Amino acid sequence: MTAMTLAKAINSSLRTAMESDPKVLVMGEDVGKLGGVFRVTDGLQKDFGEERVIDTPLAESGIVGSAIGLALRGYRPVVEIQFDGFVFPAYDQIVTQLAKMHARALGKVKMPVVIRIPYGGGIGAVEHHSESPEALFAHVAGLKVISPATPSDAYWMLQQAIECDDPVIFFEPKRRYWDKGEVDTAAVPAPLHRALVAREGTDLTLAAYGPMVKVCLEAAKAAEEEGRNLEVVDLRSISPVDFDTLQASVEKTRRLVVVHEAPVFFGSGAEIASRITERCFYHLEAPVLRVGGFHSPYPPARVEEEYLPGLDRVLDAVDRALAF
Amino acid sequence: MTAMTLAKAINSSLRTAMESDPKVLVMGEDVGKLGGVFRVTDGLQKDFGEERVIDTPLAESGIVGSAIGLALRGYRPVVEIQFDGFVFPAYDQIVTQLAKMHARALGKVKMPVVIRIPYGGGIGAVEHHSESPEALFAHVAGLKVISPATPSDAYWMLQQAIECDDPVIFFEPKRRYWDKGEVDTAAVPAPLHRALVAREGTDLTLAAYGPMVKVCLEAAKAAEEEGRNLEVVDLRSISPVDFDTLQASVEKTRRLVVVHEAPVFFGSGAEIASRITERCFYHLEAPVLRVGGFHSPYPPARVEEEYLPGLDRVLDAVDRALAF
Amino acid sequence: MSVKSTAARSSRGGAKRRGAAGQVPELVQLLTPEGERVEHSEYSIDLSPEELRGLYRDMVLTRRFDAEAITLQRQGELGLWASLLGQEAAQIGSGRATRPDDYVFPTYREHGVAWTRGVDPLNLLGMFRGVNNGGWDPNTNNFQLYTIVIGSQTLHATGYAMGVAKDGADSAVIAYFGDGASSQGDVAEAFTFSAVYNAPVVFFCQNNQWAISEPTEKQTRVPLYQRAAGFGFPGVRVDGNDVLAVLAVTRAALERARSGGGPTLVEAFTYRMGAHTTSDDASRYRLDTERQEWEAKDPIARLKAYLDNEKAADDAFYAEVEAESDALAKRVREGVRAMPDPDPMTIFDNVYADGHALVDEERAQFAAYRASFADTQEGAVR
Amino acid sequence: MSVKSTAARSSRGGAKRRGAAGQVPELVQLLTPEGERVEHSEYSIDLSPEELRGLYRDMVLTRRFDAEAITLQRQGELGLWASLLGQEAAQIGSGRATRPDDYVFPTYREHGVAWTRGVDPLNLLGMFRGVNNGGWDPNTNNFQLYTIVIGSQTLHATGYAMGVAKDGADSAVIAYFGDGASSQGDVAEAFTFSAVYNAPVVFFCQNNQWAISEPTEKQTRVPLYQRAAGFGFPGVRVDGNDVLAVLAVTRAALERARSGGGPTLVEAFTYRMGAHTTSDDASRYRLDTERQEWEAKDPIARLKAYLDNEKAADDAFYAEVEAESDALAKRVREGVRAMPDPDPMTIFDNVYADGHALVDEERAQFAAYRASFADTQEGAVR
Ligand SMILES: Cc1ncc(C[n+]2csc(CCOP(=O)(O)OP(=O)(O)O)c2C)c(N)n1
Ligand SMILES: Cc1ncc(C[n+]2csc(CCOP(=O)(O)OP(=O)(O)O)c2C)c(N)n1
Ligand SMILES: [Mg+2]
Ligand SMILES: [Mg+2]
Repeated sequence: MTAMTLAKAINSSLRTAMESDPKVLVMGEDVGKLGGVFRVTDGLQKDFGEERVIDTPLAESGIVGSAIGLALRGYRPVVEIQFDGFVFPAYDQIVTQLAKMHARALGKVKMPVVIRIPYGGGIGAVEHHSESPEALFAHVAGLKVISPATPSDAYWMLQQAIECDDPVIFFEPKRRYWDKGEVDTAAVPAPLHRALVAREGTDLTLAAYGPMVKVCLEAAKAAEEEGRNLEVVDLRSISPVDFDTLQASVEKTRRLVVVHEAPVFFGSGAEIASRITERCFYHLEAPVLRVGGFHSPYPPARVEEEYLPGLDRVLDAVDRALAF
Repeated sequence: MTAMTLAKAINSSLRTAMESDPKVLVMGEDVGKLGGVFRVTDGLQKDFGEERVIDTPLAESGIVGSAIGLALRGYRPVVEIQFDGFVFPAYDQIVTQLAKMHARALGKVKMPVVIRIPYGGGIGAVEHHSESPEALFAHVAGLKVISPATPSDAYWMLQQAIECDDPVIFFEPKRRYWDKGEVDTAAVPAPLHRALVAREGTDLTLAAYGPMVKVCLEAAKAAEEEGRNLEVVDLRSISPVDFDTLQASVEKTRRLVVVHEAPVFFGSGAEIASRITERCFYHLEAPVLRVGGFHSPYPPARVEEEYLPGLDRVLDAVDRALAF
Repeated sequence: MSVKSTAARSSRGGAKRRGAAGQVPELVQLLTPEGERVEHSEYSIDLSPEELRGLYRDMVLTRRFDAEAITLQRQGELGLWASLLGQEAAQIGSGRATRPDDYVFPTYREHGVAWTRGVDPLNLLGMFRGVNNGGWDPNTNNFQLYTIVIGSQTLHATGYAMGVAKDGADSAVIAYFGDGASSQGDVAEAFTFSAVYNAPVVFFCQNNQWAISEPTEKQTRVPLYQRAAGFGFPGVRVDGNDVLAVLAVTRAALERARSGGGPTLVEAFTYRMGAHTTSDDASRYRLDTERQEWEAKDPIARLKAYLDNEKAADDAFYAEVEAESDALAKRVREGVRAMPDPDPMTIFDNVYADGHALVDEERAQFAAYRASFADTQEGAVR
Repeated sequence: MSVKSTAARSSRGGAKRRGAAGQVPELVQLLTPEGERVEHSEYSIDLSPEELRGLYRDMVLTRRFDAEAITLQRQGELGLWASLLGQEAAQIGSGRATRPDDYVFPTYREHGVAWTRGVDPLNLLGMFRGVNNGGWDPNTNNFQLYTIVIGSQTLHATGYAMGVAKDGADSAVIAYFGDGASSQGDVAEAFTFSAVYNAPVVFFCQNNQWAISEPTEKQTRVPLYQRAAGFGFPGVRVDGNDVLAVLAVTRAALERARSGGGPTLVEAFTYRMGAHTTSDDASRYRLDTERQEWEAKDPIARLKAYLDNEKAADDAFYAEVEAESDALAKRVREGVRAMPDPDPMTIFDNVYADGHALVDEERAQFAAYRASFADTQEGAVR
């Protein structure tokens, strides 16, 4: 057990993966000497060399497209996209090629490519640096989409993503990069796509992933002071969603609020609400409520705290759900 | 009133728009002499010249990116993407530029760009020619997303989209291109984003848009023979969705099935189900059920009839909803 | 071919018979349209009669296969076909320049290249019939699946070549694309990546003068091979209807790649004799006279003239190739007709290599749904 | 500057003082780093002392503004700043070459160009402060908003230029981008579109040697200006620290565009003297010696040396510019501090021009939600 930041956990995880499998490559803009703009790949090029930690030209489609080629050659590229808003030039390669290659080849080729994307807001950045585009990937068959909330999950889920023979979009909650947590690098991790009950409760379930898990835990704590006992489910995986775990929770609590930073409209909450409503129709005492971003571009930094779902907005939804 | 095919209605609509506003341009691959691979722009270059009906290089990002520049210069480009699966190279320009320019400029510039995309399956095509990516656009603020189901709506909604000062993604149900219907070019059209009750009923509401409206109407007819009276709502608009009209219908019928070709997971049905459940929680006697594509790449043509939601799968969902 | 038409074409950067004195001709040619051997200052080739006959056989069989596929499409056995008619020399010449350990990234029209790699022609038809999206194992013949989204495969080829270099292997990679594809950003990014990493890849552009209805002028105002220099690697234009020149130029480019010289762009100047695909009607946008002019440059007729001049082939050989063609066509025809539709449940196969809970759930639901029809008369009627 | 360092740089395609006899030097220069006027066979310029002083003033004010912005960032008034230090000549020279009716498409570092267009420097700070995503009306000064997604704006510029041509106007368009941006597919597509439509656009690449931590070698292995030829239009490399040469070359390129000559690529060979942005730590990836070498080529010192040699400016002038700089810095400082945070309800403004039901609904809900805090003590505490 070592306490480390989430960024450091990812760094260690990459290091472990590169040590144990010579086919693992790290590639992206500024991942070499600089160690990435968040220093997540710090020191890797120094230790593994330029052939395995590759500073690429400034072209995201090129990065993902060449990673696909490297995967065809037997490599396992871990691609870094510098910020959420810069994944879109690579979107075509991800959606039409990476996601579909295995099926197109009737299973004859595998696409073990991990795309790491620091995502979400709350760091006071300029436009395109604070977005949460996970729904745009979860809708696409052939991709797996995950997001860790803690250093331990960051470490282990990345290990598992790299070992996975499918393309994995690995969303890193960038505003949690500097949060510390215990990481047991000798543990037996939970299955990659398993949701975990981060806090047990009886009155209502809060479901979240990535950066919003912490907010939900804080909300649960605040609610406790008001005598409300909230359960928090850390979904961890967005494609697939572990609906079994969530269903069990909702059957117990009978109420669900889903929280994410991404805009609510066509967001993850919609899928989760629909499916849980279908599975738990007779259990639910309130409609599944969703808390998330508005249908607007991510706003300038000086209003992002109002835009982002925080304690108050989560508790407001809890109140509304409990009022049914 | 004239009877014409849906393709011809779009052709007429483009012609009308170009005649009444010299700033309207048509651009895309093969839209000139060929008239597009579906002949939707047939004859337009002959009559309006190469300066207004522009055969572009084979580069979708370039097409949309230069359309943005043309819009900044005061033009109103109507862009054709040849097939649904080829919009992704332009996705970055659409999501990060086209959708956000108006907000970025605090309203000082407008982006009256229409992107026409023939979409959906059922025409026996090869890979990438049968997809339904509408959810990937509806999630993005700044875009409007619509899809007509009839020649009349195709004619009028395109007129309205071209007149609109916002970017509009205009999804054309390609397998309905050859279906005929009456078009009254002198009518007063319904508002662009208004849902219409295509068939009145009392027992359950079927909601759909684009190619699936016809399937739903057929399903309603088939159900009638079994003594079930289904209402069919043609949503017409996917962003925004006219939830008021749909809510009124569901409050009456108390049951809703949403049908689309796109994969169910993270599809339009999820948003519609969540919101209608929230709005009509005490009215619903069954969870909102969804019928759509599976979480798989669009399959080869020889199995697409099994993949696509047809009469049987819609009626199966109706049965399930009524069994609650 | 009239000299006039060649001149007209060359005004838009096209074929020139010979460069000005002292200059390297823009278009590498080793065999004139009349079947005469000419020399080139940079590229040479010396093939045995047997090798020459082999190229002829490849081209004839490829053309026959292609024609059969068009027929099968007309008969409803295929949903679509993209004919390579006219591009046999570009494909056979370049394909025969590859070694088994090289890796090929095609578009959707490389039936001739597939032939040279040993891919069973029947395999190519699955996608066009609509029974799969690419029905072969790319690693069996180092021939990747057909790629429909224009330009994408050039990046895959580049990445693969980067991997070859990392492995210290001396193989090369070749990426096929069209004149239209040259406009895609992905192709430019492939040029950038391959140059920066000095990847052993050959970009083989079949400039067949058309991207569906758009002539090459809609993609570029200078000859395409010149694109390469600005990315820091050589570009060369070869007469794409001259199988010897294509073979020589591609061999040199692949050899350069293998020996650490990095990427090369080869532009094979050729012509799409047919429509874009069986869905297309070329008469809407081009004159048949253009096609007729190119007929005079036919790649197969050209090599046959040379074989005959050289007395490198006799009637028995031609008869044998003809018989082989008939047999191939028959095999293809019968094979396609026997190709079964996929089981609908395969929709859920291979979406993921390591499984996905939602796919499992949907598979089970769909199986139950389908099973429900087995016992109800009513369901079957709907 | 040591001659040695220049030579070292030129080995990667960099600055050369003079080409070999009879050849056009690769780098257009009209003013040596020491402030001597030199002639160039293709580009010339003849400015009045007043015009020269104007350029000097522009550069000094721009640099001062930039320095003030860095300070304001350190003080927490800005969230981020992208300094143009070292690129003043590239920006002022090119910006001053534009006419009011021309249209400019910047990236995020074109503070000097904005200055030449008459954009209030305060406007540039809104985005970096985090109060907006671009706070000016692009049509007021024909200066588009800063664009952060690398390369995108080159296509907007191309489209705009296509529109200019359609209108029959004789204006030109200029698109700024960096050495890193040259790798983006969008930039290549902009080259293709502008060439095919012969659009009146100048692509102005500030090659400041770095894209964050990556040197230009990670983007290209040949000089960037050479990229243009393969798309069918001219490319030229200019000494980006020589304001006269930049002005002359950009003027010629814009004039060419206006008179139907189509696109030109100008590569301004310059240097990013600071870190990428205030968030960056350049010491992690580059040696300070490199920076020091470039200091000897400083654009402002160079022009000052020339002004002094020519006796085109006196102490009074310098004092006046200094005073103006102080006033500008003060105005900017005070202006930024007074810049209010936006009302949170503006999140819902301008998402659409013609309205959107969902935005209206969310606006109303959010307003009600916020109002609920006004009266409950409990809520405010949370
Ligand atoms: C990204 C993308 N856009 C559009 C298409 C539709 N399309 C298929 S083939 C084609 C023309 C290709 O021309 P070229 O690259 O010259 O190849 P050719 O067909 O002539 O061999 C087009 C536009 C596509 N497949 N992919
Ligand atoms: C599409 C995209 N990818 C990545 C980034 C992150 N990023 C911002 S600036 C930059 C480097 C740009 O280098 P260059 O084009 O040389 O311009 P410079 O900053 O040197 O002026 C990068 C990678 C971005 N803004 N957009
Ligand atoms: Mg072509
Ligand atoms: Mg730079």
